[in-house]
Amino acid sequence: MTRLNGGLVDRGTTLSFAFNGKSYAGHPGDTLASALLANGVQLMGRSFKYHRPRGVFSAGSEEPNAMVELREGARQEPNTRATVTELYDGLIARSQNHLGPLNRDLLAMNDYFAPFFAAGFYYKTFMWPRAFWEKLYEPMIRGAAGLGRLSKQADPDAYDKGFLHCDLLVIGGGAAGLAAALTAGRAGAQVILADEDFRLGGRLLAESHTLDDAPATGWAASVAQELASLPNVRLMTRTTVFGVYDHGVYGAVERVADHLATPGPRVRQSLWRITAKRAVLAAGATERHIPFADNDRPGIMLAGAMRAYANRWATAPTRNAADPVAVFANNDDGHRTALDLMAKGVPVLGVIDPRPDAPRLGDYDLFAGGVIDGTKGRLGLSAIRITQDGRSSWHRCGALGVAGGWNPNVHLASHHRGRPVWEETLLAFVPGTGGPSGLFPAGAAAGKGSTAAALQSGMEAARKALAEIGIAATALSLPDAEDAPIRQAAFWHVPGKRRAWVDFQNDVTVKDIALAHKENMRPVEHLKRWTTLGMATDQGKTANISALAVMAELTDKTIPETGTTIFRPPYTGVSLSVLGGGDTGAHFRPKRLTPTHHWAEEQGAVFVEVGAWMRAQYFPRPGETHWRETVDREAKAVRAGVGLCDVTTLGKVDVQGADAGEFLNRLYSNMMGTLAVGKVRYGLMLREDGHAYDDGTCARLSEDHYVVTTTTANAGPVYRNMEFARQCLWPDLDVQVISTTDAWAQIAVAGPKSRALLERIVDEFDLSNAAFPFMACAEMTVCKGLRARLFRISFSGELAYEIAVPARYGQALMARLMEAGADLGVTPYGTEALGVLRIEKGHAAGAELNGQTTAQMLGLGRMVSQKKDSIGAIMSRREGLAADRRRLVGLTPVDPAATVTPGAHLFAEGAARSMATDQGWITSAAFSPHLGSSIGLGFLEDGETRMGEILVAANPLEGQETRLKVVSAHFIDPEGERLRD
Amino acid sequence: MLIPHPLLGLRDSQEFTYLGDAALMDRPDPAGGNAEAAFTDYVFLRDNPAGVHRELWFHEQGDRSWLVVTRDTVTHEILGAELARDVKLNEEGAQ
Amino acid sequence: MRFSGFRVVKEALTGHKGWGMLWRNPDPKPAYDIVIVGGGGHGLATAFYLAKTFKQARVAVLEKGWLGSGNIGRNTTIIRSNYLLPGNEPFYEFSMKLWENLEQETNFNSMVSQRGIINLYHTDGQRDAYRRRGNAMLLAGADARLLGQDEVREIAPFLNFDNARFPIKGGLMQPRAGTARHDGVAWGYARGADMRGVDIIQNCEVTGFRIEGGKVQGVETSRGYIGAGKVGVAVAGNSSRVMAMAGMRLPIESHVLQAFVSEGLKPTIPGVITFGAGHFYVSQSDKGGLVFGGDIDGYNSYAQRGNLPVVEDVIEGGMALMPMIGRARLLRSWGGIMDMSMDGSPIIDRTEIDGLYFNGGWCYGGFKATPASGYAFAHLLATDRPHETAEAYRFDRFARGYVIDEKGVGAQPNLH
Amino acid sequence: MTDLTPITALGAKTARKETYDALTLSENPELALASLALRRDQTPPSPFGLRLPDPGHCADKGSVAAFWTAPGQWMIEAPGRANEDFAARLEEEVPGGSISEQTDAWTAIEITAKNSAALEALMQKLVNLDPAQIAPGHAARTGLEHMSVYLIRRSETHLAVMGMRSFAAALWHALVTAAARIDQTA
Repeated sequence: MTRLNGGLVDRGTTLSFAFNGKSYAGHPGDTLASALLANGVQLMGRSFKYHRPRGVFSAGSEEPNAMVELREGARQEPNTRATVTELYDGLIARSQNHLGPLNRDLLAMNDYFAPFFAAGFYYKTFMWPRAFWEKLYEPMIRGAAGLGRLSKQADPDAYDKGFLHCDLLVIGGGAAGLAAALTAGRAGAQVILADEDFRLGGRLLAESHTLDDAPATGWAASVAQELASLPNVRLMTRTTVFGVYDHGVYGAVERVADHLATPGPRVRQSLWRITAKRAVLAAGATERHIPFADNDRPGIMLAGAMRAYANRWATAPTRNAADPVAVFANNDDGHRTALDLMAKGVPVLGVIDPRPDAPRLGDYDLFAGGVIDGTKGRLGLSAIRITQDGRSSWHRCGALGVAGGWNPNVHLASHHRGRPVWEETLLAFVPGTGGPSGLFPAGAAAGKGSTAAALQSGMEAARKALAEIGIAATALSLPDAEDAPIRQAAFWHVPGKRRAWVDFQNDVTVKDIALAHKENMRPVEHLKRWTTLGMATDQGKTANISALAVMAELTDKTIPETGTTIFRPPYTGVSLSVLGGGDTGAHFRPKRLTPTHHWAEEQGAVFVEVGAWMRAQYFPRPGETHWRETVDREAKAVRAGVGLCDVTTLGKVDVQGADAGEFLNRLYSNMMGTLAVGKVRYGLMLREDGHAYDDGTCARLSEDHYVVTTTTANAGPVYRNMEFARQCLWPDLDVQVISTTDAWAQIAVAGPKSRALLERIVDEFDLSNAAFPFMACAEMTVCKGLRARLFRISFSGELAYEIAVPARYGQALMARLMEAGADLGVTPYGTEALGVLRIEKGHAAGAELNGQTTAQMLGLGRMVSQKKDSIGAIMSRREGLAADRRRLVGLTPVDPAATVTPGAHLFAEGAARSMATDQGWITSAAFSPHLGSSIGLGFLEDGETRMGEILVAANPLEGQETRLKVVSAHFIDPEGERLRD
Repeated sequence: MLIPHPLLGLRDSQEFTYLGDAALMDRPDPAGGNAEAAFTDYVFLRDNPAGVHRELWFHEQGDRSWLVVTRDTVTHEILGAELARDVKLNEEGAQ
Repeated sequence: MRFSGFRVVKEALTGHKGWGMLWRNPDPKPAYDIVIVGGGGHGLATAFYLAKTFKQARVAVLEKGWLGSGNIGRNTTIIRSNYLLPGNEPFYEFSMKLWENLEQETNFNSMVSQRGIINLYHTDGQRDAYRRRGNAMLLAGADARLLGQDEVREIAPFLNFDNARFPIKGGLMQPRAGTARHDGVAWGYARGADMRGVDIIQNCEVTGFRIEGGKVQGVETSRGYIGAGKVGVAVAGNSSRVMAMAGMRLPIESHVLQAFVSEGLKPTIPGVITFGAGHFYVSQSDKGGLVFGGDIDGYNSYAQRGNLPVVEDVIEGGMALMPMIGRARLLRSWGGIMDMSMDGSPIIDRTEIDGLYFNGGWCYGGFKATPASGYAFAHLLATDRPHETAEAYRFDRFARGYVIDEKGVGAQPNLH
Repeated sequence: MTDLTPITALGAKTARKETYDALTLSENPELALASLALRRDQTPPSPFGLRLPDPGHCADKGSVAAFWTAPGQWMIEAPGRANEDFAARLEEEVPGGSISEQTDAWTAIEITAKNSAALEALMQKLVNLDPAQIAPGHAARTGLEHMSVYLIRRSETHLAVMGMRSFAAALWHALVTAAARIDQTA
């Protein structure tokens, strides 16, 4: 055990957890990493490429090494940073990416072959023989690559999403963030303070600083308490703001229950989209390291992390309490690690500082002008080699803190592709001016790293931000705080022959960068891509600047000349579950149900998705063993008697106004303004590019009131186009439109007995052919006073009507029609039979109106009026459209037992099966119970002149060829007598 | 994105359906000479500027207004929004 | 220098002293026979084939940033030739055949991996449309299989078959489709072109065209004027911007397409899976990241970044399709500028300006086209005749009414 | 009166109701709706004596209410009159307007809360509206879980959510799922 005194863990409570099957104890307030360290566990993982043993390197979300598979079963979560995993009782974690036990990883042999695995090696080999790539090389590489494992089971937890709005979003709850939030909160602004940690305070929790001579942790706690008491402030801990989007929208993930064994009734995480008028970026800074030979052993970590473990988590970084700790720093700040450790009673070997004039800030051995250029210890650091004044010596050492300076966390400030700018006095990139508008960097994220500067800049940023939106905030009286100047050397790495790691997780060393330079992969993006630098789960947070510095040295340029990388969302990894949030199964997208849905369910209907709608596909009856049997029965019932089908899904739009007729004239290719009141007309719409778009009917209920229908699929787009035409093209027309699709239940009543059936439910309305002929419409009442709209239109080719009643009565009307028509053999039919009937009649549907066809191809060329302009009319006359000779035809199999298969291509008999000889394709097909064979519709070159010709339908995809005869698309009643009967 | 609706204030762009260049409001005269060429330009060609762009957004899950939004395609900054109907009527009034 | 396993071993044993530059950093010469504007995948491939196949000796590629910094540097790496229309399918199949021999041709491992693509279908209507397409693919000499639900389940048992809003009924598979290592493609072509004498000039932005008497004379650049016998523009994403300098308006809008990659995971997903009902497609890279994407954001943009609703929409689709990916994390996202054309298909054609040639309008599908696009553009530049598989990719198809509209949505780029 | 029996949008004879600690959700099938759009140059009328509200707002006169839906267009609400031909009544009030029956185009779910905080917590999970845009007296149409809805803030503690009738089950699912997860003890 290496637990120290003090710290912010609750020693009164013990939590037990398991790592790689072994049980340990920790306390509330611990992270998995701190608890493991407190138990003397240094070895926590393996690197990506060489499988080098690795220990914890940081104390935050920038962690490259200590990654585990957390939890078990379907909740197994790969690549989880131990450094930000809040300890809970019963936590189970395993190390990942090794073969065999962690301390004897068989894949560690990769390390011996490291010279072969130099940067970019795989681009230069594995090319011969060609077939070996997919069969041998790639599977081998894929197997060895990757990090943690998915369980391959569905995530069992719940997630949700939400929206928040505020005046000021404060990102980060350290000194700067707390000052900003307090400033804004006291001013009465709506404030959200978000921090990825489970405790507010940021670096104040990790340091031994005082504020007004009291521990800084106390100040942080009291500010947090005051903020919590303000109704206008929302505190969101365990919340990472991961991205800045347009116009002040921020993406944040709140880990609601990740600190619990299971979420229980709650969601595990929530995705918040925060709309903030202004924001303060107070995300702090990330310490960087100094590459030197063999710098990746467990026990070597960032000096600031070492302080955090000692101060906040009361943990020494060593395996044994007696092991001395050393610090390698190129700046004064790093020396504080030695002081803090000494204050906690940890033996300190000394501070190695390459600066010849390095100051001694306390009672420790100082190796000024010295460097570390070697380490020992297979599974954990045991010794370091210090070279000073040309002399080298080995020293026993259990842990080493490395302090290479601090990089402001500028990430969010560059999410809009604004480049950070180099600040030579800080030796770091700070947010540039091209950041997201409304985002104000403050504190260490803005390069204001001392506690005093952070507090001051947090407060100022909040005041400035709020002033822009008219909120005056009073200055805080800030506590006295540490304000040490930043003193550091531009010392970027220790040159040497052995490997010095820059990017730990992806095993990118100084040598790799040198090789990239040699091979002319010098632009920073080439460097990253060639070496995989910064591509690991930590996105190079601790590596990129060091790498740039090495490349700058090699090219003899400055760091800013060498380049910088900009960052993209997310700031840290965000679970796909929470981004995908909410329902993933049957409720993934909402369903639309027809007014007769529940009735159809009771009838045992099988449903099919049609866009968002669920429609009855067919209604099987007991004894029917195959869907075709059912569909045949339904289709036959319509042609022989009467059938009922819910057609509510067709889009319905009320078009009203003095100019409604003129308006429809311009939308439809055919004439609508001349339609008589009480009449319906079939209409065809084109897109402005001249292709067929949608079809439907227009019914004129009164002089200034039409009801038009659209196809189910295009209900939304057609309505949108109507509004476009009304508002953007012809606002001078007096026309008003509104969708009424859902308002009316519409039922097709089709078949020779449909009139007889309807006569039984209408209230004194003359349905005779003379009084209410084909293509008539009327408003009337049914079933003793229920308002209804009746249209005499037919999709099946039979005598048919569509009747609409208020949707709430749809189900009752359907039941009434079934009851009233029992003796007529009334039969409900679904979309499948509907399809059979319309194919038999040669009506185009979605497969024919697929957006690629023309009115002429559909046989509707004459509907495009030459007497008036309408949308698409001009462009429909272009050469290519006019020259298209494909026409809609009917197809029947020569062998009546054969099947017509939609998607097969049409060829002249004897023609080669090639693209050049391809003459069309089959769009739709069905078994026609009336013709006793399979039939189809298709587009065929010169189709209208080829009636009777025998073709071959080729379906090589399924190894089929079928001989078909070309016939009229109107298989049934080609003269259209039945529907006028 | 947030669209500054002239009647309703800032609204989530998710409520809107995007169409494209506001020049789509300027449908050519079908009776004009060379209408087919004019329509070809109208239907198929775009300025597609990197910078300020006047474009049409439909408030589909809102008040069903078509808006002419002026937006910078490089920064996504929105410089203004008007009801398309007003824009069109003003244009026609000016002619 | 020839790359090989032998060479890698030899260098490993001798301290990697023998590796040289992958390509030179030449200064621009006063003039070239052919200048390619744009050092992305298509521009580099064009230069490669100009030098290798069409034996052009005086060729330069001008790139405003670093080579491969366009959409070749950021995409979801899918290669496939599963198109329906005769204007498209032979071209993409030609591309597929070039992919299949790419490494041998460039002596650079671009990791072309033919692990297959499956486009899932959920309704009979979609199945019929896929059958028509699969047959069209076979008729064009490509490969295709129509899978039933059981066959999909066998290949991808982790998909949501049991509790889905849009149940999977089957899929159209192209077994020869797959992925390639996108940067490796750019580098392979760049190195191959450079070795054959092409000057690849990075950090050289074209700022104007010098056009006299209706003929292009050369280009003004940030590194001075460069004369050219012919200029080929291959700057998809920025086509309108660049061609506007020559006074041309294009049937193109620029849109942003986002793509995503997860943290590295042990092998989980075998090939490429496309879920049309949920706007989601995914593959797993050799490094272990899930690489996925969906629809374009849908508004004109040159910002190279997108917005959160599309991130959510894509990942919602992913979670609905394969809820087992939920515990993985999104690692990176990025946004590329797409040349969205008015019919969803590209343009490889001469322009009204003599000597000025255009290659663009690739929508979000330019990566897979890289080899054939380069080849066909090189063919056009070298011979002044379109390559036989690219004859339909003409400017005048819009005016004349011969659009190549795979989706059937008309002249609205954000729907393609 | 017809002898057909209507059903609610959720498919039952009676309205659905669900109560949580601080929130109650109830289906309101008795609400009659009709849209009123002005003809060109028509002066805005005052149907049933109701002053038609400004954009983004609603107005309530007890027996009838209205909310703004589009430029020149309003939805008129009449509680308890869903089985009447309310559109026809409105036409009598506003001759010459463009009126469409909308009663069954929408399903109304009335949400009442013990306090406004619970209602706002629920809205945060469902819709992207700044609280000011949906303060009492305001109405808005927006998206909710891929559906299009009207929100009418009838009071601090009362919100009506109207979704398209065909989406009723999905809307109810979305609302109760969110309501069940809201911490209503605060």
